[in-house]
Amino acid sequence: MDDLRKRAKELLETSAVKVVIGYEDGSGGKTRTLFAEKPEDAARLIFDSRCVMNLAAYVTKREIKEKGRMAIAATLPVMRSIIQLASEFQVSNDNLLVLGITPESKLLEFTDLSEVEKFVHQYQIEIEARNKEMLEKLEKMTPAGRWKFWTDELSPCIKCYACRAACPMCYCSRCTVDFNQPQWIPVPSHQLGNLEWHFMRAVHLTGRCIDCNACFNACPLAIPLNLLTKKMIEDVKANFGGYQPTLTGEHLMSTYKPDDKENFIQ
Amino acid sequence: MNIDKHIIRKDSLEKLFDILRQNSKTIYAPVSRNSKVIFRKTDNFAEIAAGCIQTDISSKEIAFPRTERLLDYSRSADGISVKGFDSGDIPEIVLWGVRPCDTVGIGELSAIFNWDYKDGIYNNRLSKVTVLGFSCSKADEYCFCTSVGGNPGNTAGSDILFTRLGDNGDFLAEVLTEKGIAVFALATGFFEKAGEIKKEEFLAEVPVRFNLEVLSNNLEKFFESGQWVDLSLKCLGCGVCAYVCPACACFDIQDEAHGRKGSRFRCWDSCAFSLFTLHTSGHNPRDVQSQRWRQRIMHKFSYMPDRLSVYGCTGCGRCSRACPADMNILESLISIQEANV
Amino acid sequence: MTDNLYMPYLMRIEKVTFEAPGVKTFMLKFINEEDQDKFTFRAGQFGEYSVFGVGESTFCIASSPTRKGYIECTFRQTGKVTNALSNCEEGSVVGFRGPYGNTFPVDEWKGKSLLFIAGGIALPPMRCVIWNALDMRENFKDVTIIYGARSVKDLVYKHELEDWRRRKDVKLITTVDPGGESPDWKGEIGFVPTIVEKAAPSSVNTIAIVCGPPVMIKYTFPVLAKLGFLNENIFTTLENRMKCGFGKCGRCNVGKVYVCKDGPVFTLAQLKELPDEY
Amino acid sequence: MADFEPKIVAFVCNWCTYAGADLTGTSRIKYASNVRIIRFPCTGRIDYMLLLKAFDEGADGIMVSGCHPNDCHYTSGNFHARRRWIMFRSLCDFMGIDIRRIIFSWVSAAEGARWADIVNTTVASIRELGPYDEYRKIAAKPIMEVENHG
Repeated sequence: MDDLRKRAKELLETSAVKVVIGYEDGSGGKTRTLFAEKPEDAARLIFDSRCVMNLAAYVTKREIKEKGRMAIAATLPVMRSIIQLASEFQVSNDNLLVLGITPESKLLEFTDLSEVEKFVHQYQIEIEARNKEMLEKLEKMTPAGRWKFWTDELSPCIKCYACRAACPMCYCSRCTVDFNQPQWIPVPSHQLGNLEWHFMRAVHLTGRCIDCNACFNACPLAIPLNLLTKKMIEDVKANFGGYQPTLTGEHLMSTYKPDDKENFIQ
Repeated sequence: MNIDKHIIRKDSLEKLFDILRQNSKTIYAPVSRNSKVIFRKTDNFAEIAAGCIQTDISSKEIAFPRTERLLDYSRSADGISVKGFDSGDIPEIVLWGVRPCDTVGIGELSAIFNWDYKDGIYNNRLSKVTVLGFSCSKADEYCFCTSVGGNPGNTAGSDILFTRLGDNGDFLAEVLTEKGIAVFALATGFFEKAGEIKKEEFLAEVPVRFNLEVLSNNLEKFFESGQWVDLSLKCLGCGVCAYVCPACACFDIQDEAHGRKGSRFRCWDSCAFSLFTLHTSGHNPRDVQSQRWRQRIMHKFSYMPDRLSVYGCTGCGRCSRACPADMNILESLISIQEANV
Repeated sequence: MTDNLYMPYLMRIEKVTFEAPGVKTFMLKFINEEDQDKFTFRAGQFGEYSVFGVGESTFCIASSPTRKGYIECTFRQTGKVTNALSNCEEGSVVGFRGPYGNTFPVDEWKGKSLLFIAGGIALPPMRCVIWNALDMRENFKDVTIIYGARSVKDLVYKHELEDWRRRKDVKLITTVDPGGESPDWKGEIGFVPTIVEKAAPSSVNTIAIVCGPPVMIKYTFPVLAKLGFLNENIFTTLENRMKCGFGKCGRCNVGKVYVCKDGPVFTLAQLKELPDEY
Repeated sequence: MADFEPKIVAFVCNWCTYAGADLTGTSRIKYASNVRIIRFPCTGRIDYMLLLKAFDEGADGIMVSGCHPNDCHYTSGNFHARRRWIMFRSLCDFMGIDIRRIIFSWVSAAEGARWADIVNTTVASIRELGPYDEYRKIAAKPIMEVENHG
């Protein structure tokens, strides 16, 4: 990814941006986030198949935003998150420059977010096959079977909130679980508290999640919590005709169509 | 002090496991689940993930569970009746297959839970646990127990420490405490007298990565350094490092009511969360993530040794293995130790 | 169950006094007698007051240790627990855990003069030590109390302020922030730091005890320094978020100090050594 | 479960269903008393968390009812609510929460009799299903206790 490094170095030298957010080699063969602020830092930028962390989680972080204009090395999922964040007024053209990395690992710089939107709309959000199978397997179960599946799968959850921390869409300065008047979600990690937390997370991400798997990758217990948000994506496709992050379009769950179909309201 | 050394044949280990089960012991052992290895209650020897270097979550849950009831209350016409924690319903637990850096962690937790005020609940749970430790024959780049005063064959905190003699060999069993002798008594037939054995030959190679004294001295003067910001820029502010750590004891107390009955819970908490220090007035003494990352390192490597003469870290490397942002505490410690303060 | 540190005493609310908008004082009595007799505490210590099913909240014991048979606490209705507490009527049962923390060294102050400076809702921790001192008034030279609040109705312990004003052996100065005065207000008008500067109490052989909102403390310490008070002779209390109260839950750890065990009472000299994280 | 009396919590909108329930009363139509009616300004204000809390606190069945589409006092409250109910119901079903215990309906201010029928049929079907124990069984119980004592 030499052209990414070259471009990042230029941007920092001309101080067109104050920080370039990208990937660098981490410990244990993993990659980690690099905040390149000095031109020579750009040399550490890398890109390969290990770079799956969603860097968009950092563009809403106070300590990073305060540095000034940011550039971000964005793969397709990161670009989708950026468009969704832009539509929720969290980032804009004047504080973010997108250095796109296409699915063919080519550098593609965008002058503004509407270009990024056009690029993102060329691809549909596709759930991976093995997760689709898992969803189908769960659908074939009885409700009691699914209840047992989820209470078992969620029982190791320790409420560390890494799933929330790694998700770019979870940028609220104070999350609903952090309010105690009323305490909607129980704080302790017992079966009820775990179930209601993951339920709430799936509801709050409906129509916003772009299926980047950051939550699953962050979970220290590999709980398949991303199945919940994937199910919501499939349902949105089935009920409302799919969803793509758009800069100007309506937000899926805060709008409606008079002819929304349903078969259960008496 | 001469430790009571024995040999137990490799195929007798399973028999020891079964004897413990027959003596109505609840056995917690490393079991793999969803590609992660965690301590779970098991009664199937084959299920134990013996080959893992380290479990993904520490074994502190045995004595300091993620959620436990401190008291239950119920309201009625003539007032409130409150029933405290009942130690009666804690079963006898055997912690099987725990590594020395976890057993050392139990000592560090006990230092906090018995600092002046004796936490009866914690002590009660711990008194019911027999720790059967297994030395490490393998280590990875995240392990640094030797840098914080530990070693892969450390007996501290174990009741019996088993050390495998070679990949497919038998086990050296060092019986260390009363509880260890009790287990030994249950299965004397399987233990044979051990001759001269060089235990070090079978232990993992864990290089010392930093000098603890230099680190502690540097930390005294490192508080105001601007490096904390750079060190913690990647931190996402989740609770993984505190919850997987064998030596983190911070907790929250929460009440829950369901109709006229309810309970008061103790549950894990982390200094990485902003809610940990937020005042009702809105003032937050630690408002930025770098202050919280600084608190984590200062507490473990400066405040705890100063007040409790025990470090708050066993060098198990779990926080770095599990961190979603790959913060790697070892790198922070090494760069602080090398900083010319 | 003695070995359960988290088990609160059951207390009955004997009397509820409305102090100011959103501020109430509870007089609490132990429901079972032996706890009452065995219970002792010293000025400056705090406790965890709880409403079962809601939670626990930390505030100081506002009554003086020299008054036996009951304890008092004063709190402002802000958070979840204080809201639940303020809904409790007389006779209802609440929990209390304590006493925790260190104390004002009242005995060491014998023979000295005392200067109490309090702001708003911070008078309760002071009231405990004021009454403690006044109950052994002969041990101290002169006693000055400077107390300010945002407005007249925000002044707490209004009846006790009158008692102190009538006493000959106490010099009381009350003030309200500019604009907070009522038509018949006879006290001072101005922020506490300016009133302290105006009153200019002598620092000779005097101990100053200062409690109040952070902004008041920030501007009062320099005034005291200008008046010649040494850092060792200025005492204050720290308000940190707390849960356990006895040095285990880690919340109130500031530098090497645990505010719940080594505090909440600190001298300014001790505060200067702490990192700026409180 | 003949002698079991289910607890039903009904979340209704003030302008239509609540008025409809009033009409049921004024026209002396008897209906099952198991339902506890909670009044909301609009179905758009009925938060999904409230429904979960109802199960928390011991409800065996939940009814949610409001104005027919295009009748909403606030023009679009029920449309927003419908979209949320579609997603909420499928997530409940996916996680195994028994959606037969959550009954959604549109009841206008004039449909007093229909309100009574819906309540009666709901109470009968929930009585058939029995108490909703699964949700309460997982209520506030530490996992280690569950593991050690089941």
